Amino acid sequence: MEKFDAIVVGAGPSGNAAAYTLAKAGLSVIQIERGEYPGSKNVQGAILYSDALEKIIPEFRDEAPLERHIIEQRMWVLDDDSYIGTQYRSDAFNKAPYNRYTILRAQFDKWFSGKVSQAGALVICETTATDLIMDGSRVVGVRTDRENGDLFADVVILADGVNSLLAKKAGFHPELKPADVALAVKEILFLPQETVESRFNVKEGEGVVIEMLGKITKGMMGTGFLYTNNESVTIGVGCMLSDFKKERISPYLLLEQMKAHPAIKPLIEGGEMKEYTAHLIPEGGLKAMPQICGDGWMIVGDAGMFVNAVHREGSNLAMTTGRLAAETVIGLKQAGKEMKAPNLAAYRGKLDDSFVMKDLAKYKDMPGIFHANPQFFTTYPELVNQAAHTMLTVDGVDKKTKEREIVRSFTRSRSLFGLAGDAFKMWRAMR
Amino acid sequence: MIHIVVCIKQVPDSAQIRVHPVTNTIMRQGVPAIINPYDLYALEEALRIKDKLGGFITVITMGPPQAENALRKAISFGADEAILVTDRAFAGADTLATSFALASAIRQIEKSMPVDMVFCGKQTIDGDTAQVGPGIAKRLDLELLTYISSVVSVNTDKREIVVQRRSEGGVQVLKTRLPCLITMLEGSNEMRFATMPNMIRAARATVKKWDRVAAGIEDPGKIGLKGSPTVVSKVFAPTPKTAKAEIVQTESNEPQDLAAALLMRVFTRFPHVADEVRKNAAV
Amino acid sequence: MNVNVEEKLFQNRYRVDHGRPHISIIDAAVCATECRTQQCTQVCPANCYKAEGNGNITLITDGCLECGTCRIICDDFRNVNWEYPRGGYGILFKFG
Amino acid sequence: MSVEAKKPAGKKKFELDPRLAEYRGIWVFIEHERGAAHSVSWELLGEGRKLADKLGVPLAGVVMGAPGEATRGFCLEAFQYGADLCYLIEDPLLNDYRNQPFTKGMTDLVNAYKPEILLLGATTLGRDLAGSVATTLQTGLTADCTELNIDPEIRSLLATRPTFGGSLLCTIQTLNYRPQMATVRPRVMAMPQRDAARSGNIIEHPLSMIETDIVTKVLEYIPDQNTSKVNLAYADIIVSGGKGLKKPENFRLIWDLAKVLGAEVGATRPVVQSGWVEAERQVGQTGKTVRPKLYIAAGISGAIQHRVGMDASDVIIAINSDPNAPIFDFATYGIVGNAMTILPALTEAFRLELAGRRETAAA
Repeated sequence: MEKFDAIVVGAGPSGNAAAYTLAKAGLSVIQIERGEYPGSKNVQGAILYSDALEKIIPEFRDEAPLERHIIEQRMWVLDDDSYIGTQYRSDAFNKAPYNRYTILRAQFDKWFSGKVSQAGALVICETTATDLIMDGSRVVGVRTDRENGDLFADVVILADGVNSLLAKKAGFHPELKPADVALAVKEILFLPQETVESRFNVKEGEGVVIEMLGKITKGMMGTGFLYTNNESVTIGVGCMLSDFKKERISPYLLLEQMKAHPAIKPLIEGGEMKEYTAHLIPEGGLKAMPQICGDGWMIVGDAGMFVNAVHREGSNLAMTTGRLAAETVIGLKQAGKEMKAPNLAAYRGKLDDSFVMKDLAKYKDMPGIFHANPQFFTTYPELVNQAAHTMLTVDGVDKKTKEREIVRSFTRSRSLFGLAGDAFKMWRAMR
Repeated sequence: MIHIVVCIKQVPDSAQIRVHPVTNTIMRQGVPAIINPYDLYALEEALRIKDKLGGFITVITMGPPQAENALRKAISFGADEAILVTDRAFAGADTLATSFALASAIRQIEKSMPVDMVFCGKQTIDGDTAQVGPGIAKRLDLELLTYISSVVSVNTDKREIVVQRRSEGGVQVLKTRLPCLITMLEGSNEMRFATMPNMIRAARATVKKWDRVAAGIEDPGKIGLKGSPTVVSKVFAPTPKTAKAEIVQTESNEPQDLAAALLMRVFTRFPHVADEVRKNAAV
Repeated sequence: MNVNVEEKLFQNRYRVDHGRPHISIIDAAVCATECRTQQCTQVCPANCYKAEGNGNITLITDGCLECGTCRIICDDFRNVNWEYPRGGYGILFKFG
Repeated sequence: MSVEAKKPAGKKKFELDPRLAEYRGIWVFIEHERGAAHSVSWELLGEGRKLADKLGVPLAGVVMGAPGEATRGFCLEAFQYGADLCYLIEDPLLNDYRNQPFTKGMTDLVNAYKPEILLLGATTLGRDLAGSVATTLQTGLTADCTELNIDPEIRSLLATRPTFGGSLLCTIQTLNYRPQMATVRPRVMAMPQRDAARSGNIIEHPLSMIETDIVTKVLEYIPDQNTSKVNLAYADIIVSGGKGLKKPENFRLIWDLAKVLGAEVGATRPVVQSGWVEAERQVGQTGKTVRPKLYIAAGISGAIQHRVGMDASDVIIAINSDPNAPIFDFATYGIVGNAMTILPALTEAFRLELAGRRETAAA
């Protein structure tokens, strides 16, 4: 069997970014994808962040399948049948080159993979990588589920997604814990293009994104989302797997109840459901991050827990880690250096210099804080909604009394000391 | 050395086509293209003959440029060469025009290597007409063997073949001479799981592209819409069956009475079912 | 509110690898006798794990969405053998 | 015969090419095997009668077979099912079905007597023959039609058939080619009343072919009854069981009923998965698709994944203890009750009915 400069396992954003960058630099690359074609096994909300892709394929806007560029972001805090929220819409977002897009991953990944093949990489689909091939402690190749399917290369880039089976089997990191990941379920609902545009008050190509938290997660730590695509909307909800395990709530029931919420139901009315998907999202942040490289191997994307959950950013970290890993390999190749751990560690340096490690470091305590403080997902949403309701109901009660009532509702449920503690924790976690 | 040509077609995965229940419009979003499932049984049978007797397999399809993916997949299973017959003039072809085009292409293939057998799928899941196979056989004067459930034996010296053919009440065992055209019955074999060397060979293979002229077709009147006697005048969604079940009840609601009442209603309202039950039970 | 997850899964596109389920319960007795919570029967987004009422759990992987939830939440007994399906089999997302 | 005529552009008034006007009359191919005619031929005569009356032309049966009483008997039966006349080719070469002689016989008849419409059953035999005849005559053929009609204005056949796996229907016309050919699946058209008084004349025609002309030989015929293979796809009666039967032992009740009815046994995915029956018996999206005359479903909820495999059955009887089980939304008849008690009662009822009938027949 011939030997390659690099094997990339997986054709999601991180795998494609790595394979494309390597192939562009003239290295011999083979990429293994278990789906029928790249994208048929990949799930995401899905928002594309242009800056990460611009650094890989600057002219992507001319040919990539993009749904809508986002001009409005809504943040909702939901009670049982109400919500209070903020909204940011800017005409600046309506000026090309657009910053964020909604995409459909099955079509987008297939397009990206086409670029990877054009760049000269060998893309082999419908093939599942089952094990890493080791020579002592060094990774020398990948075993696949095909007859004489052992592949060998100087370096193996693991882009096989959140479950990261290969790294686990090789003992590079332990099994994920329920508190490290969130389980999200979502549906895509098809509506005529004009209906999407009239319901969200946008013109052709313009998109709206709604992020939600509160009662829709029934006390579990999690969020919901609603994204507008060209002629469909995607609606989903995700919570920490540890909470799902404890509460034993069925995710599809959670989704169905969310779709029935009075604020959401009219936005998706008459939509034709064409796909129901589920996916795990790395939420552990910096503290759950495994070893990211070793002799003959590197980890990129979700497999390395490279997700900034607080800002719901995943695909940009994936593409950036894929690119940086590839650039590290190219540097070593040109310098004639071995793909050994000490040399590959340069990858960590590149990550530290980039927004990837900076953001992950900034929010490293956030998962812990939210875990310990479910009130951010139950009590506060309720208090904030009721406060708004009290203030906005004109019933002859004087405003001073109303204010006192609102303050008492907060102190009664969280006590003065609790409120101060919560504020301090949020401040420290955001610092 | 036996030379087998296998005709395949790239079709939309029709199981994914949905009709919008309210607007009754055809929803095509997210319907991927696949190799016509019936053709995989034909390709697998050809590959098994090649495994046993040694041979060369040319796989051919008529379709748009993206049909190249279907041919690459056929190579990954073990086909040796792939030819994509693609030309705007073929658009709108019905089965008669399609069999004309494929037959001429196969005649071109014969110029470089004589063809012993042609394999086709029983039908396509988008057309379901099962006429392209017979059409090619007639034009190339090949023995036509349709609904074949198994190829029993192939004798290249005597140029004879024995097959089993599915008929309504049983199976015919037929013997005939090469060259012949075979359409395979679904479920007669199971497509192999390609080896890695073949997957890599397929990814690197070049697929020959023939336009109308290269496929040996001079008269454009014979292909595409012009060469097609049949014309589709309307496409529409079937009216959904909404009648709910007639619940059988008797005053006693005892099992024996319910069973008797049910049997009476079925036998009176559906005499052909009653005949079938009596005919079957008498055996 | 009860939800018919089968109607949802029917909209998805699958290529079932007949006779080769990619996930299996390692020791059925552990589910029946030791595991009290049986959270897999509630949390699996495709409802592949069904409680038979007598403590036993049956697993049908045809509708599996390959998310990995069952492997991770069965952390008390580690009783799930979880692999990806053969290449090209299992769930095939049309939109993703 | 095909005539080069310019394609009718859009809604422009279409006139049939005069040279094709001499093609008159509707033909139905009478298919038979092992001495028995296939019922689809009679269904097509019923449908053909309606079309012939709309066009005001004769309806003819086409019979090809080995010389003898049986072959002629098919002509007489054809008259009783509505044919005005029969074209008959009797020749020893036509004893077993082989494509070459049957195609030659049919094309010779068409070129000699020029029908405007030729209908065949969409059986393995009918589709094999229709494909090669249509190619030989260079005319249009629409397969697996579910509805046939006539556009009176231009006298053309409107053939409607499923497309894209049945989720859609399309209507197809063969404008400037004759004959207009179509195949129809068994049990789609209604079976006409048989009128023993009807008769008609037979027009004989030679095959003019010798055995050495024919390359393919029939070595042997293996009827289905002799093979032990599970044959759900071709079964006329199926009794299926689901998890509602609770225990594998209760599946015996399904086998008991099936034996009395001479039916095949089917099952749902969960039952096959639990190992109560073998995988070949699974009916549904990931199993077999069946179109029996009678489908009895006991303890089956009727999930969509099962429904798509069996809802084309003529008559569906559903037995389920849950009154709002989805299967009651599309079954023909339903009994809300415990399958474990209803099934034995049904088995007994059918046994009495069949035993009773056999006595009167015997008496």
